[in-house]
Amino acid sequence: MSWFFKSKQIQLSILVFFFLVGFVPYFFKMPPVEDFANNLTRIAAVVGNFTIVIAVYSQWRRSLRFIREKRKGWAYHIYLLILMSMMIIIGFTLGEHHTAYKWLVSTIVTPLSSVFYGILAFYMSSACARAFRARSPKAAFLIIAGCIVLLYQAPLTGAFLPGIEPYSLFLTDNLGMALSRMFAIAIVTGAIILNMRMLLGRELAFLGFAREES
Amino acid sequence: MAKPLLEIPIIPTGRFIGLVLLVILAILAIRQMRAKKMPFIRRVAALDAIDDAVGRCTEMGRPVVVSYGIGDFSYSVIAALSILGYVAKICAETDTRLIVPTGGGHSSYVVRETAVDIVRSQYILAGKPETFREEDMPFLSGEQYAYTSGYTGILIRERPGATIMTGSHASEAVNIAEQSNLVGAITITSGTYVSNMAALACASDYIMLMDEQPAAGAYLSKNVDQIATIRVQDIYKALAMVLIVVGLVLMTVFKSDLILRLLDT
Amino acid sequence: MDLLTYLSVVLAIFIAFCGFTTLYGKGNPLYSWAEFSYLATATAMSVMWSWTATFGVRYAIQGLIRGELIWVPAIILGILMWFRVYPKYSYLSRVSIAFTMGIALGWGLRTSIFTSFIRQISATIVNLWVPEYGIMYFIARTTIAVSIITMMSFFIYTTEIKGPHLWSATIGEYIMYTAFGAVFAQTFMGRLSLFVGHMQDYMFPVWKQPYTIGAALLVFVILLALDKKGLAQKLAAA
Amino acid sequence: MVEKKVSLLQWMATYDQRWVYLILFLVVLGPMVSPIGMPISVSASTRNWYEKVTALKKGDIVLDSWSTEYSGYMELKPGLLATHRMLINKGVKLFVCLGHPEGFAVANVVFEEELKSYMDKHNYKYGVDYIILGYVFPNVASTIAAVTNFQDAVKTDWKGVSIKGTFLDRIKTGADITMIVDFTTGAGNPGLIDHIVLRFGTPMIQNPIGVSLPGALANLDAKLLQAVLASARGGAELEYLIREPGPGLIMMDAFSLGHYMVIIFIIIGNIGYFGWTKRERARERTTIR
Repeated sequence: MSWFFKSKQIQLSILVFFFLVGFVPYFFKMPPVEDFANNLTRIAAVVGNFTIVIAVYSQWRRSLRFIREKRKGWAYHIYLLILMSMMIIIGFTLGEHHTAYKWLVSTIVTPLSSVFYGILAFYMSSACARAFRARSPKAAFLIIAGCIVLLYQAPLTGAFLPGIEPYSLFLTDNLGMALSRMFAIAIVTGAIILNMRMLLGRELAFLGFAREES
Repeated sequence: MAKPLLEIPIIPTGRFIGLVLLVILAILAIRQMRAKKMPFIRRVAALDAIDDAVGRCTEMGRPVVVSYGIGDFSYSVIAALSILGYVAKICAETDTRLIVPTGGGHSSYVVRETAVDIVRSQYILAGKPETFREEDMPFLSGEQYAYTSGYTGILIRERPGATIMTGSHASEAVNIAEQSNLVGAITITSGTYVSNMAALACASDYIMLMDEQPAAGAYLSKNVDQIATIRVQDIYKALAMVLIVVGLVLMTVFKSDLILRLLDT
Repeated sequence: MDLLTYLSVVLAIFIAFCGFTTLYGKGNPLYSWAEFSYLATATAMSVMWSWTATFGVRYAIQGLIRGELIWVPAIILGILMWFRVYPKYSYLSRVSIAFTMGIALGWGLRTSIFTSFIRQISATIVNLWVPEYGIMYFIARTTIAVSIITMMSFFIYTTEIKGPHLWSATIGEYIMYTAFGAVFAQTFMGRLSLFVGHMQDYMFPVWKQPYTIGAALLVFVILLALDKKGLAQKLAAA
Repeated sequence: MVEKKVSLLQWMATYDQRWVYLILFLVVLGPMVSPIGMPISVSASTRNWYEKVTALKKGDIVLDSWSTEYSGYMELKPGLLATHRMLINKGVKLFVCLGHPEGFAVANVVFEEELKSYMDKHNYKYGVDYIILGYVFPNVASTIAAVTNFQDAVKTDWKGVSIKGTFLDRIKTGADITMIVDFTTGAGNPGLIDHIVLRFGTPMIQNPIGVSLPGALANLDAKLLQAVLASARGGAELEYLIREPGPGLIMMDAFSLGHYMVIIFIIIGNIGYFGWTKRERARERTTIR
């Protein structure tokens, strides 16, 4: 039976088959196939959730190795494993809506998630302060446009410089939008071609075939 | 929506032209794959910079950090996995340490396994399976910003010589690029949406713009048949330009919505 | 407010500022503590979600118990995925990957040509001159069309850029940089609102203010002291 | 070691980035400790959003999608709260679908703290007027499954309680939804437009974070979206329009100052660049010659 799992052709056929099942019913009226495809998406969603086990397993293994070999900072790994296990146990026994679980979420997860998201404001300002220098005419255009929009966006500006609105909106709504649109058009063809290469068996690294071939 | 040019009974309204475009695209791609002669292709600075960046890490004895994003299999992730494979190959050959932060999204678990496989196989192919270290591909949870905190933690501690961050990174990309900059690493990135790209263009040393990323696998493979497919991308861009120009002229001068109707067919 | 909530708020403020120490640019134990706490809890949450999500593992098992056979292949494919960890049998997981990937590609490709190609082109095609909309409308619409076309010409890779193409590509490049500036500013607005919103969460109600400012100062002083004594990097995680 | 004296121009060109970080902290925290109360103006896009929400009728079913983690909620909060005040006031039926697991925390805060008194005032009840479905949209696959056969895919609410017998019985497919209101950090759910709007023609309005704004505007222009509320600033304007001051208006002082700070740093950087970096480079070139 192992030939079935090892054969590159068979795996590729599976890929192409399920691709077609999802793809074709959109273009031709065939309700039974569409229903079948819908069910397959539910299966795929479940399959994805199974893989968390491997990811967590590899995290455990990595941390255990740190602890066993007493590498720098190994104590943090002990802390990691204990806290993680504790929370998983609470989750499975008491449930996600229990106070203890919610307490951990609101004390650790929500503030830190906000920190690492909010910290972007700092990185954006430093990137801006560092990169917005008129090294070339192109960069000068970037800076002028950036500053006009920045000025407009400060709500106070509207009060003493109302004339800035049309210029800023021209930049964001027309140029910004044109950029978005060009991006969408350019990238989709690239993406489709890439998918095409995969379906034709050219970019198959993702199935892990290189190893067997060696 | 404009009235379609024609209705075909077995095809839902408005979907015919999409199908036609996809079929033509497939045919063109297959034709291009048979190409024998290397086509002209403009240099992509960000991709060419990869070799130098990894070389710099080897010389300085510093690791190189590569990531492929936090999302499900999408074109950008697949392209980034090709880049990962390419870097892993150089790293395996030159004994440069490779660190790949993984995780970051709930749909990225499957991708993680694939990435591990890709890197491991490059070490096997280079004849050095014993130098592959899976612990250098840490799983940093399935939560975007926990991943980011882990990622920036790695950058601060390991002080890599280069960070190659491609694939489906979202808002955390600027976070990582700036931190990478702060620790003095050469930063090569790509954006998957416009605002990200604008910010990364300022924050990184090299950036893959627009469709340079999906073309990366083909570009780096240096295979004639793969590079030739990039031409199809250009043909479709040209097609888009022609449709827009003709459509605008017909609409404005002749008050005809022919192109709109064609597109809604 | 009960003691638990109070503790949670104060601890959250403190751990948040520990997280901010990454801005200092050097490894330190405060950051490592925040980082590992976050990694641990976030991973635990990931596990719980994979179990309880609408299409999570529990959902499939419950469905199977109810006798819905659709979940049999789902569970088998899911378990096959686990063989990834045994190098000897890892090939078993390929079926699952090929399956998930096939589905993702099929559903992804079927609409992208419409949303990202056809609809974007047809949205650009408008009557440029409508007398009642005036000259501004004409300028705006023409700018959009010209910008798209010139920028796109800059991204043609497989022909040499010369002649009129060079002109168009150069204009396109300038427009692209101008647009980048505008988009960057918009992005900055988003990030700033996030940070301001986050800080607002810590500054209101007003009783939180002394804790927030205190935590910020405390973390800053500890960080400086550790760095001066050379302990910051030493006590950080590896 | 003798430290070389750094001229002002050189400092402007080469200053430590951490100054930017420190000053940003100060300009954001400052106005919160002592508010200034700067004036603001209302944009056309916010008015459009206001009109679209106002046009909804009592009893309409709205898919209320929150593709945001807790951190993104910080930015969407003003728009989200103000819009929900309008929706509750109108008596629209809402079913909240979370596009991110942390949405649970957001839903807790919004419905059990922020809007509680407002809902009580309008007698807006869980199970009758609104239902929280939980993390229904972890990925595109599940979005598709949920909107093609809703009754089969979704059976319980976020706490595992059956949704039989509620207003959700009226929903079979995406076509039965009156409107989609999407609050998104952009990373959430691409399936809504692809698989509901395009397929069933359901109108959709979106309050994205600033980062996703250009993409949202392109979709607005392509008529895939009906209205766009821009980031927290749009939220603040909406608060102003509905005369319900909230978090958005409080944010605006820090918001203005943050923007001005960056502009000042850009100016400083450029003075440094022309006054020092460029001259230094010119000098280097002459020395080499």
